[in-house]
Amino acid sequence: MLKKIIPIGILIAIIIIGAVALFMYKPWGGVGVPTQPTDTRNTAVTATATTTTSSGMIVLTFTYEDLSVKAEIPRKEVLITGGGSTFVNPQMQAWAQKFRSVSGGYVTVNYQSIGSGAGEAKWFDKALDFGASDVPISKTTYDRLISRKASFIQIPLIAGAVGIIYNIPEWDESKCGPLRLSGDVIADIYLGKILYWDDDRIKMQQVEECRSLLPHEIIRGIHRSDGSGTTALFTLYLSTVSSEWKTRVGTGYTVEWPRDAMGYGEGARGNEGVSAKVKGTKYSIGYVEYSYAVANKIPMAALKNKDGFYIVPSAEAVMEALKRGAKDLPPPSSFWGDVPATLINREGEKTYPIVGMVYAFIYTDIVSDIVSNKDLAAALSAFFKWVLTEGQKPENIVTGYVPLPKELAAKAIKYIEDYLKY
Amino acid sequence: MGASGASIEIKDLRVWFGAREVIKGVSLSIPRNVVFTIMGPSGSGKSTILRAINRLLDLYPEARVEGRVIIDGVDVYGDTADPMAVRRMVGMVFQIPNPIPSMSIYDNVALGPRLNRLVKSKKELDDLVRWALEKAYLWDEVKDRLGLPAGKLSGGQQQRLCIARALAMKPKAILMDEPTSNLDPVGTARIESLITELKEILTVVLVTHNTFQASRVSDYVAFIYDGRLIEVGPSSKIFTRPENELTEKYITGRMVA
Amino acid sequence: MDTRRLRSSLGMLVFALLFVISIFPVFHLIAVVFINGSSVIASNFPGFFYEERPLPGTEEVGGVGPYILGTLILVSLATVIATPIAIFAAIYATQSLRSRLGFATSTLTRAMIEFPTIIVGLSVYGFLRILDEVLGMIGLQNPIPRFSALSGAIALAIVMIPFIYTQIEDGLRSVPNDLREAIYSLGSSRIKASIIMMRYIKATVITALAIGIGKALGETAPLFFTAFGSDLYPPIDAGMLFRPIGSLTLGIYNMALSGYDNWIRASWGAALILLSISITLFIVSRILSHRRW
Amino acid sequence: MGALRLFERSLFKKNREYFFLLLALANIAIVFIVITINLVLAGQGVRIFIKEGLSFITTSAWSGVKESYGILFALGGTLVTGGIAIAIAALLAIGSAVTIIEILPSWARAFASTLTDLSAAIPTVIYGLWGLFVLSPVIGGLISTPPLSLLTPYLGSPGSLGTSLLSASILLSIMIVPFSTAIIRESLARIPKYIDEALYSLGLTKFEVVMIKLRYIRTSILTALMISYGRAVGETVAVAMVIGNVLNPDFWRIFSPGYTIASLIADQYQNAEAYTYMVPAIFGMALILFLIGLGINIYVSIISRRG
Repeated sequence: MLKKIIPIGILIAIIIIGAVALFMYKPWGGVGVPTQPTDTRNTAVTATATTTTSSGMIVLTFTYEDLSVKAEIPRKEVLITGGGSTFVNPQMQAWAQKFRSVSGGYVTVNYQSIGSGAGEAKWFDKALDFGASDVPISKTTYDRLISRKASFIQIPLIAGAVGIIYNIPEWDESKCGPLRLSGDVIADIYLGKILYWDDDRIKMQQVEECRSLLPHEIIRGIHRSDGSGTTALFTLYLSTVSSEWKTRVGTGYTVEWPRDAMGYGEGARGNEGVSAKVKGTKYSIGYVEYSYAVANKIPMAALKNKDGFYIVPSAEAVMEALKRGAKDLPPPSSFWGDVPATLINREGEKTYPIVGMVYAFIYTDIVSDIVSNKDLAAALSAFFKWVLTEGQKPENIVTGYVPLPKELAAKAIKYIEDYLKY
Repeated sequence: MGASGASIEIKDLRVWFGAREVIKGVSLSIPRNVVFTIMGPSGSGKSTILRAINRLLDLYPEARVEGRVIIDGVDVYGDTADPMAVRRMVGMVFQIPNPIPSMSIYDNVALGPRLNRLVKSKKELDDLVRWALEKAYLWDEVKDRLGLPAGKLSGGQQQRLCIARALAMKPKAILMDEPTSNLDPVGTARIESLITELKEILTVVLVTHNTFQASRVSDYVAFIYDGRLIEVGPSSKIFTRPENELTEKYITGRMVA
Repeated sequence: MDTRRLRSSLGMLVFALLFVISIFPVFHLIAVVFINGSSVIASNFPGFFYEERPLPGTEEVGGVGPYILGTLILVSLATVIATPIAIFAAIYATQSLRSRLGFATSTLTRAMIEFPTIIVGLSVYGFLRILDEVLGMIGLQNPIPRFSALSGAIALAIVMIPFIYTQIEDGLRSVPNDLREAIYSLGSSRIKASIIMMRYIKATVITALAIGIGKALGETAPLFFTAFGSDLYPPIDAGMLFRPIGSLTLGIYNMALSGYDNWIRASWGAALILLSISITLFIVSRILSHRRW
Repeated sequence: MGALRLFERSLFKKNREYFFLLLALANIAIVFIVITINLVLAGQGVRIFIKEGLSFITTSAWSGVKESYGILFALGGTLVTGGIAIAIAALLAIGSAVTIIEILPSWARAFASTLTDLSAAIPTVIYGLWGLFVLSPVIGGLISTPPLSLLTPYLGSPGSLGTSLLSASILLSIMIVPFSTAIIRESLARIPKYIDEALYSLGLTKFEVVMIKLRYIRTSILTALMISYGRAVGETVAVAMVIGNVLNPDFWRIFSPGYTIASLIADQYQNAEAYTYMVPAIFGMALILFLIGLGINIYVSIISRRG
C-alpha cells in the first residue's frame, strides 16, 4: 500500500511546491524585477538638468515654450503598460522610444493599440497602467468609477483631425483646388439623400468654372467598418451639423450607415482600408485621420466651417479649433463627455471643423496597484510631463499630429502634479 | 447462349518489376473452351502472367512487359491495341472477393454492361444480370435482395458475385487468380463445380497453387517455377506422368520452396 | 468507343486542372511574400532580426527583434503547456474503454477547433479577471497577470490542444487491433501499452506537434487581450514571463494596418520571417516523421 | 465518504493502474477549459438573448448607438460564404486528391502532397494579406465584366468592388482545400488495390474507375469537407480582410460586401466595451458559432458511423 502512495505523494508535493512558488512570486503590476542598469545607460540621459535626490531619483527638467516642469525618474527599470486608441499609436510609439533614452533607459513604455473602447475598459479593469482614448471617459464607466469611489485623472495628450478624401477622375485639382464640401452635404451623402456627384448642392459650392466637371455618377460612400475613434469623431461632426443625422444615426464607434442599405456604401478596415478603397473606387468619398492622410500625401477636401470659410486641414487650422474649443479643461475627475463637442465646427477664418484630442486616463488613488508602487507612479508622472512639454515639440511630433496649445498642456500638467502623488 | 471462348497465345513473355525480372520468357498456347490451369508455388509469377494477359499490369507503374499475348488474333500489346477493349473481352476474378461493398448486388453485376453500353434497355439489363447471376449459381440466393449492399454477402457468395460480374460482360475468356484461396471448403466446392460448367461458354484460365484443385478442374496444366515454364500439357498427363522432376516434386508435395 | 475514351481523357484533364488551380494560390502567395519580404530584410541585414521597430514615417525599416523573441517565448511556453495535456488526454480517451470522460474530451476537442480564436483570448482574459477577484477576496494575488507572456501562452495552448489531441487520438485509434491485442496479451499495464503505442505512432506525434506549433505560430487574435504585445524589448529577466510580450503576428497586424510606409515594409519582412519559420517547421517535421505522402 | 472509497477503489483496482488514472487529469483540464469558455460565452451571451430575444438572430441591425443588435446578416453571410466555399473546395480538393493519387507518377506524388499539406501550414494572416491585395482585385475585375456582370442586378449592387461575399467564399475555399485534400487523398489511397483491379478488369476507362472510387468514399469526402469548413468558419482575420464588412441584409447578393459572424467579431471587439450590450452580442455570436461547430461535429460523427 505504501509503495503505491509514494509516487502520488511526490507528484502532489511537486504540484503544491510549484503552486506556492508561483503565489510567492508576484512581479506583475507592470513592474519588472529590479535590476541594476549598466552605467553606460545612465549617460544616455539627455534632458537639460540632472540631479539626484536623496531617495535615489533622477531629477529632470522639461520645457515647452515658457513652461518648465521638474520630473523624477526612478533609478530602476520600470515598465509602464498602456493601451487604447489606435489613432495615437504611431505618436505614442515615437514618444515611448524617445522617452526611454530620456529616462536613461530606465523607463520603458509599452503601448498597444487595442482600440479606444478596449483601452478604457481594460484601464478600468486595472489591467493597464494608463488607458488612451479618442473620447473622454464614457458615462457608463464614469458612473462605475464614481460608485467605486475611485480617484483618477484624464488629460489630453495630442490633437488630430478627420479629413475627407474623394476620388473623382474628372476633377482637376491643379485648376480647381480641393473639392469644397459643407457638413450638411456630407451628412446627406452618407444619409443617402444626395445620390450623384452633380447634385446642385455639391455643384453650387465649387468655383464656377469647375462646376461642370462634376459627373453624373453615383457617389460611393466609404466608411470605417471596424469600431474606431475616427468614426466617433466624424459622426459627432455629422450630428453637430445635421439634426437628421443626429436622430437617425447618432454618434459612435460604429453606426449603421443608411447609404450601405441602399447599396451605395461600403466599409473598410482601418485608415488604409478606407484610403485604398477610395483610391480604387471611382466616384467615391471617404474619411480618414488627418495624420494618416498627411503621412501618405492624400489630398483632402476643403470643409466649410461655421463662419462659411472653406478650410483644408492643416496643423494651423486644427490649432485654431483647439484654441477656441478647449480653453479651459473641466476638473479632472468630473464628467468630460461634453469636451469633444467644444472642438467641433468652431468659428474663425482659418478653423478646420472636424478636430479632436486623445485623452489619457490614470488612476491616482493609493489603493490602486499603480500608486501603491512608488516607482511606477513616478515614472508615469514623468512620462506624461515629458509628453506634455518636450513631447509637443516639432522634433518629437510624428508628421500629421497636432501639438496642444501651451495653455492646455500647462493645465494638464497641473492636474498631474496635483493629483498623481507618490 | 452458345458463345464460344477465345484462344490465347502467349509468346516469350518477359516481365520486369523495376530491375527484377519476374517472368523469364514464358510461352503458352491456350485453346478455346477449356480450363487451363497455371500452377506453381507462391511467388513463382503465376499471377503476373495472368495480369499480363489482360494488361492489368498497366496499373503497376514499375512493371515492364516484353513479348506478345494474342487473344483470338488480337495482339494485346500491339500498337493499335486498346487495353480497355481487351479487358472487356477477358473477365477476371481475384484472390480476395472484391465486389464494391457499398454498391448493391444488382449494381455490382450491372456496372460493366451499363458503362460499356452492352445493353439498350433496363429490361435487357435486368435479363443480363439475371443470366449472369444464374450462371454463377447465385440467383436463387439473392433474387429477393438485389438491392442489398454486396458487402453483406458471405465470402463465397461474394466470390460468385464477382464471377457474375465478370460474366455479365459476356467475355470470351475468364482469368481466375486463386479464386478459392480465401474461401471455406463449401464455398470452394461450389466455385470449382462452377468453373467446370463455365468452360462451356468461354475459356477459363485458372491460377492456383493447390495441386488438388488443379487436378480436379483442369483440362490443361502449366507448371511455373521461378518465372519459367517448367512443363505444360493435358492435365491427365501432367498429374500421372510428369516429365520434369520439379513438377513431380511439386505435385507430390515434396517441394521445399 | 472513342467518345468514351475522349471523355475519360477530358475528365482526367479536368482533375489535373483543378489540382493546378488549387495549388496556384499557394505558389503565388509564397512568391509575393518572398519578393516583398526579402528586399526589406536585405536593406537592413542582419539588423532586421534583432533591432526594434523604427519611428513611424522615417525611411528606416528597423527590425523586428522583440517580435521574434516574443514569438519564440510564447510558442515554446504554449507547447510546453499544451503537449502533455493533449497527449495524456488522448491516451486516456483511447485506452479507457467506454469512459464517459474520454468520450467527452473526444467530442469537446473537436468542437474546440470551431472556437473563433479571438474568443479564446477574451475568455482567458475574463477568466483571469475573475481569478483576480476571487483570490483577492481571500487575500492572495493571482500569479498570472492578465497581460503577460504566461496568459498569452495559455491562450495559445488552448488553441493548440485540439489540433494536437485530435491528431494523436486518430493515430492511437489507427493502431492495428492485432498489435493492440498483442501488447495487452503480454500483460502490460495500460500505461505501458500506451507508451509502446506512442512509440509505434511517433510519426503521427511529430506531425501533431508540428501542426499544433504551426497553428500557434500563425495566431494573432488570441493574443490581443493576453500577451498584449510589446514593440520594444522588455527588460529581459525571469520576470518577463509575467509581463506583456510581443509576437510576430501582432507586429505584422499592427504594422500592416498602420499606414506608415516604413512600418508596412517592415511587416512584409516580418511576414517572410513568419512564413519561413512555418515552412521550415513543416519540412523538418516531414523529414522527422518519414512520411511518404 | 462512499464516493471517496469508490475513488480509492478505482485508483488501486489494478496494479500500477493509478498512474494511468492520473492521465485523466488532462481530460479533466480539457473539459474544464471548454466549460469555462462556454460559461464565459453563455454568461455574457445570455444577456443579449434576454434583451433581444429571438430577434437577435432573425433581424439585421448592428448599432452600438441605438443598442440594437440583430445578426441575421452575419449569420446569413456565414452560411452563404460557407456553402459556396464548400462547393468550390469540393471540386478543387477532389481534383487535387485524384490528380495526386491517380495521375501523378509516384515521385511527384510525394512532392505534390507535401505541397498541399504545406498550404495548410501557412498562417492565415498571410492568406488574408494575399486575399486583400491579389485576390479581391481579380474578383472585382471578373464580376464587373461580362458574362458575370450580367448577374449583377440579381447578385450585387452596381459597381461592386472585389471585396465581397464571393471573394471571402473563394478565399475560404482556398484555405479549406488543403485540409480536405489531405483527408480525401488518404481515403482514396486507402481503397485496396483489388478494387482497382476489379474495376479495370471490367474494361472501364480510368475516368469511370475514378468516379466509382469517388462514389465509394463519398462519406469520407463529405466528412472531409465538413471538418475543413468547421476549421474555416471561425476564421476571423483573413475573412475580415476581404469580405467588405458591410451590414448587408441581402446576404444572398454575393457580389456585394457583407459580413460573417467571425469577421463581425473581428471588426467590433475593439470598441465593444464602450457599449452596454455589444460585448454580450459578441459573446452571443461566438456561442452561436460554437453551436454551429458542435452541430457539424455531431453530424459528421453520425454520417461517419453510418458509413
